[in-house]
Amino acid sequence: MTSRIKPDLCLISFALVGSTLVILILLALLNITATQLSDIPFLLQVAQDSRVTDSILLTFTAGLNAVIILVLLGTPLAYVLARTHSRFNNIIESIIDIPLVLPHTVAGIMIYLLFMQRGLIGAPLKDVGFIFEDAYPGIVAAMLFVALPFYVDTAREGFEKVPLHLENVARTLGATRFRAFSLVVFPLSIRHILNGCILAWGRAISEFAAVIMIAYYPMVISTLIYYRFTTGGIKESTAIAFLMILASFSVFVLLRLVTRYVGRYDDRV
Amino acid sequence: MTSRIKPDLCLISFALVGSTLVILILLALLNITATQLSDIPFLLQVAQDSRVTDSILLTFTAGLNAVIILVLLGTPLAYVLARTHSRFNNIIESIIDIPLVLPHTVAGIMIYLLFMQRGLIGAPLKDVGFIFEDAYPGIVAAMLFVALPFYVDTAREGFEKVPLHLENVARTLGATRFRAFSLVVFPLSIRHILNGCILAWGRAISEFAAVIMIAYYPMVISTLIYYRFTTGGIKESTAIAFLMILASFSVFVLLRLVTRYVGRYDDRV
Amino acid sequence: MIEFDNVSLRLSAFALHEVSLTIMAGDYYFIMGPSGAGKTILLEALAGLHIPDEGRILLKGEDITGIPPEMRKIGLVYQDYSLFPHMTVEKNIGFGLRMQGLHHPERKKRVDTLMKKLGVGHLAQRAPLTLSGGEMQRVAIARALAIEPEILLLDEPLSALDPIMRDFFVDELRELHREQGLTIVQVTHERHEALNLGTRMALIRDGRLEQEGAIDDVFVRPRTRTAAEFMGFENIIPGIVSDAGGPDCRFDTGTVSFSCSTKAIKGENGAVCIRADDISVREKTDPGTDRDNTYRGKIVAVNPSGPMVRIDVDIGLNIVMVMSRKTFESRHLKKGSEIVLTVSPDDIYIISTGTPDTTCS
Amino acid sequence: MIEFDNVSLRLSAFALHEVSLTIMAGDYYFIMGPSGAGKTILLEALAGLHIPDEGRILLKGEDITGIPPEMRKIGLVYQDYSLFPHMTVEKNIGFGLRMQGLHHPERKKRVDTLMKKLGVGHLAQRAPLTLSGGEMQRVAIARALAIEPEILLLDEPLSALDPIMRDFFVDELRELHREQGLTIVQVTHERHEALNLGTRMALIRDGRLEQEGAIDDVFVRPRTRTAAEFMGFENIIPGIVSDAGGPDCRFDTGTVSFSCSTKAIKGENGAVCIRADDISVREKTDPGTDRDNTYRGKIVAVNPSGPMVRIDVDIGLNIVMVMSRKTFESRHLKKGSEIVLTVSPDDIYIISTGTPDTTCS
Repeated sequence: MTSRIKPDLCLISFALVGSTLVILILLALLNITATQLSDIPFLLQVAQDSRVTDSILLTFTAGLNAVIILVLLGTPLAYVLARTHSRFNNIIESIIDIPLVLPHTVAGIMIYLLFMQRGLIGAPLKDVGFIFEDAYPGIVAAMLFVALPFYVDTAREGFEKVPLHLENVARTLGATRFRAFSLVVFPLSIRHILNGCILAWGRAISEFAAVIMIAYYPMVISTLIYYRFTTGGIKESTAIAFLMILASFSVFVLLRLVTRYVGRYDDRV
Repeated sequence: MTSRIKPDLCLISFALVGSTLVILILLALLNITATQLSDIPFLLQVAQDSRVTDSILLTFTAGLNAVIILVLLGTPLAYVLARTHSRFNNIIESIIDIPLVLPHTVAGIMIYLLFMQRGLIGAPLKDVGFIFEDAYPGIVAAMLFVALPFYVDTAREGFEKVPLHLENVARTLGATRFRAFSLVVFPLSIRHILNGCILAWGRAISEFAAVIMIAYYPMVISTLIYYRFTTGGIKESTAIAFLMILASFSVFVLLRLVTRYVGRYDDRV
Repeated sequence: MIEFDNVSLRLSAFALHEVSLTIMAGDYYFIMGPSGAGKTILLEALAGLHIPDEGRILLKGEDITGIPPEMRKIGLVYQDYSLFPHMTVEKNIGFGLRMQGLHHPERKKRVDTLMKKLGVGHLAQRAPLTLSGGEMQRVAIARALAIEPEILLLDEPLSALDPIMRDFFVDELRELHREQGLTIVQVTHERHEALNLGTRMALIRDGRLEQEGAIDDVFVRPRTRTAAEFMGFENIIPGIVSDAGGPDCRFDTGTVSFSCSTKAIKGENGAVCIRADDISVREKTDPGTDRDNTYRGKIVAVNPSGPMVRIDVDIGLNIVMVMSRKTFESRHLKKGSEIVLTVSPDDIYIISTGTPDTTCS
Repeated sequence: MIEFDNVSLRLSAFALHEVSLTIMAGDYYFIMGPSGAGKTILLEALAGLHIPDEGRILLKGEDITGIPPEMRKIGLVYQDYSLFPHMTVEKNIGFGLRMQGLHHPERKKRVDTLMKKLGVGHLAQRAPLTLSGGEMQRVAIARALAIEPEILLLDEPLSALDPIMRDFFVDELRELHREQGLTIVQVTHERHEALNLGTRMALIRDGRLEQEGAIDDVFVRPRTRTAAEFMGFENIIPGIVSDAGGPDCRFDTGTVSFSCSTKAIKGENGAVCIRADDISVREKTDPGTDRDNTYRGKIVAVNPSGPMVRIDVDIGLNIVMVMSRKTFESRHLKKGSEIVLTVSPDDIYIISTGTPDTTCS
C-alpha cells in the first residue's frame, strides 16, 4: 500500500539537501547541451563525419554482440543460481560479481593477458585465425567481461521473483523442468531479462579502459572521444560526446518502452 | 521457502552452459595470478615502490571522500524517494541513473566541462582557491559523479524494504518523522546503506576515463596502470594491477564482514 | 469522542468515500467489512497517518484533521504487530515514553509495571522475532498502552493467532475495555468477535459506510442485503409484502408465505431474513401458538460442523436451520427425513427494497 | 493407494521426521496441524516436488520415491491458487493437456467440458488476475482436474475465501469426492473442515506424525494432549486414575472426581477430556441415571458466540460448556447463576500419560 504524504518539514529539508545531487547531474547535462546548441552547424558537421558514425555503429554492434552471448550463456546460469541453494551459490555469485569491483584498467589488463596473441585463450584461437588484439572480437570480449554481472544478476533476480509454486504446479501438470522453465518461468521474467540486456548493453558501450587495452583499434566511441580530447580537439570531442548522449538516450528510451510492453505480466507475479 | 532440488538433466546442462562464464572470470583471475607468482621478487619490488603505494592510497582515499559526500547528500534523497509516490519520482530516479548509462569518456567530458577552470562550477570555485583540474578535488568530483546512482539506488531500496507499518507505529507513539527515520528506518536499513557505500566506493576506485579527463595527475591507480601499460612496461603494469586486485579484495572482504555483522537486523524486517 | 465528518480519502489502492461515524468514549467499536473494504485505511486515518482529501476528523469536538499522528496520543496495533525488530521487548514498550522525553529510571519503572500487567516481564531482554505470536501480540499492546492513549486502535488483532490463543485474547481485550475503561476501535472480518466484545460498529464496503449503530441493532436490523449477509442471516429470501395492516404483515416469496410481526406497506418489495437458529423442529406434542409459521419439508443436506449440525430443508424453497449435534442424533434425523419446521413471526425480519411504484431505501 | 514409509526430509526451513501414513483410494484425507508443522511440505512430497532423504513413497505398492512430479499424475492446488498470470483461464486449464501433447480441437473440447462443469465457462478468455478469489479457486481446481489425476492435493483451499464462498465450496468439494470418486488430500488447520468432509486424517506437529486414523476415531480418541486440543476438547483436566476395575474407572483431579466408562489401570497418570457440548444442565425434573456425574457450580463467565453461548462454570475447577443462545435465554441464566451440570460417563475420555512407575505412550 502506498500512501500520499503531506510534505512536512522533515521531508522538505531532506528533499532540499538531496536535490543538490540531482542538480549536479542536470547541470552537467544542460552544460554540455548548451555548448553544443550554441554551434549547431559544427555539431551537424561532426554528425556527418563517417568516422564518428562508423564508430558509434561499431560500439552499438559490439555491445549487442556481447549481450547476445550473455543471454545464451548467462540465462541458464542465472536460472540454476535462482533455483538451487547450495553453499556454492554464494561463491559462484561472488565470482560473477568480480568484474564489478575491478578497476577498469585492471580488468583491461586481465582481458589483455587472456586474449592477447600469446595469451591463454588468444594463442589457440589465433591458430584458427581468430584474433582479438586490435580487432572486433577483442572489443566484444572486453565488453562481455565487464557487462557479465549486470545481465546474470538481473536475470537471476527475475527468476527468483517467479513463485516456486507456479513452477511446481506446472510440473504436477506434466511439464518437465525445461518446459516449466520455458513456458512459465521465462515468460514471467521477460522484463528482468530485457532489463538485464539493457543494463549489460549500457555497461558494454560505456566501457573504455578495458577496451583500449585489448583493442585501441578499431576505435569504439569512447576511444574516439578520448583520442580527440587528448589531441587538442576538445570542441570536436565534446560534439561527439553530445551525439553519443543523443544516440544512446534514444536507444534507451526505445528499449524501456519495449520492456514496459512485453513485461506487463511481470507485475502480476 | 527454499527447496533442495535433486539435480536433473535440465539443471545439469544449464549449469554446464552457464559455467563457461564463471570459468572465463576464474581463468582471467588465475592467469594474472600465475604470471605474478612466477616472479615474486619483482612483485615485491613493485609493491615497495612508493609511487605505486601512494597511488593506491590516493585512489582509496578519494573514493572514500566521494562516498562520504554521497552519504550526506544521498541519504535524505533516497528516503524522500522511498516514501513519496508522486509522478516526479520516476523522473528523478531516471536522472539519478544517467551516470550509469553514459559512456565513461562522455561522463569525463561532462565533468571536465563543468569543473574545468573556465567551467560553470570550476570558474567560481577557482576564485576562492579551489581547483579541480589535475588536482585531488577533480578526482573526487569524477568519482562522485559515476558512483552516485549506486549509493542512492541501494539506500532507496533499503528504505523501501522497511515496512511503512513500523514507521506508522513509531509516529503514533509520539515520534516525529525525523525521529521515526533516525530511530527506526535508518537502523533497519543499515545493511543497505553499507552495501550502497561499498558499491559506490567500488565504482569510484574503478573509474578511469572520467578521472583522467579532469585530473590525469595526481595519478590514481587506474591511470598509473594505463600509463605503464602504454609506455612499454606491461610487466610492471600487470604487477601493479595484481597488487590492486589484492588490495581491493582485502578491503571488500573486510567491508562485507562488517556489513554482515551490523546488518543483522535487516533480515528481520 | 471521535467523529468522522464526511471523510473522503483517495490512496493509490484504496479510497474512502464520504464516511461519517461517531465513536463514543468507552465504546468498544468494531469496524467490519469484507477484505479490501478500506478498514485499515480508516484506522490509519483515525491515527492521523492519512490526511483526508475532504471532510473533517473531530476529537472531543475539536478539529484534528491536520494534526500529525505524533500529537494525537492514539495507540495503534497492527495485525502483524509491527514490533521494532532491532529493539528488545523492553525498548519496544518504552519507545513511546522515550519519545515523551521520560528518562531512564522513571521509564523503566513504568515499562516494568506494564510488562507485568500483560505478563511479558520475563521477555524483557528478548528480541521480538524470537517471540511467539501471542507474545508479540501482548508486547504490541503493551507498547501502545505505554503512552496511555485515550483510544486504542486494533487491526484484526486475533487473525494471526491460533484458536486457543484467540479465545484467551478475547478475554484479555474484554478486560482492557471493561476494567481499564479504554475506548477501543477494532477492525475485524469475523462477526462473532464483534458480537462477543463490541458495543457499537460500522460496516464498511468498498470504502463506503453501509451501516453504523449499536452492535445488537445492526445484528438484529441490518439495513441492506449485504449487511444482512454479513450479520450472518443464513436465510435471506426475496419476495413481496402481500398483506399488511396493524402490527403484522404477510410476506410472499412465490412458493411459501410468512407471517411476520413487522409493520409494512402492502406491495413493497424486499426480503425476509431468518437466522438458522431461530428455526426449530415442531414436536408432535408441541401445541404451538396459532401465530407460528409452520412448514412441512424434507432434509436435503446435512453438514455437521463441530458441536452443531447445519441442515438444509426443502419446504418449497431451501431453508437453512441449525441444531446441536446431540439433538440431531437423539431425533434420528438424516438426509431424506421429513420434518416440520416452525418459526415465530417475531424472529422474521424484513428488509425493504422499495415498492414497485415508489423507490425508498 | 499412496503410502509414506518412514519419510524424512530436511529443507532449509522445515523438515519431516520419519512420517509414515497411508492414503487409501477414495479417501478424503485431511492433513492437519498448527502452522509451520510441515503440512505443505508433506503435500509437495506427495506430488514429487521434494525427494525424501530417507524412506520411501509408494503408489499402489510401487516405489515412486524418485519419480519426478511430471510423471506422477497427481493434481496440486495451492492455497494461493498459483494460476499462470500470463495465460488466459482457458490456457491455464488446458496447460496439462498441452503437456500431454493433446492438439487443439480435442484439447479445446475437453477444456470446455471442464469449464462448464466448474461454472467458469464465461471466464475462458479472462486473465487470472481479473478474477475473484472464488473464481480463481475453481479455475485452479479445473486445471488440476484436467489431467484426470488419481489424487487431488489441496493446500488450504478454503482459507482465502470469505465465509459465504467457503460454505459454497465445501459443498463443491464434497461433490467432487463423492460423485467423481476422486481421492482427495487436503491440508487445513480448521478442525470443522475435516469433520465436515473427511474420511481419514493425519495430525502433524513439528514435522512429526502425532496421530493418523479415521477422522471420527481421532476426533473421539486423540492419543495426546496436543491431539485432544486440536480436536477441540475444551476441557482437558490432568489427574490420576484413583479406582479401576471392570469396564469403569474413577478419575481424580484433586478437587473433583469423575466416573468414566473406560478401562484403566489404577494409579495411572493422565487427563480427562470432555467436550463442552457433552456437558448439559440438569433439569430439576430430570431423574438422570445413577451413573451420571453431577456437579453443582456457579457461572463465572459468559461468552456469546453467534448462535451459541460458551459458559465457564466453577465446580471446584473451571469447566467450559456450551449451549444454544435460545436455551441460555429461556433459562434466564447469567454470570453468577448457580447451575447443576451433568456429564455421562460415556462422554468422558481419558488420555493416559503413563503410570508413576512405568512409562507408556
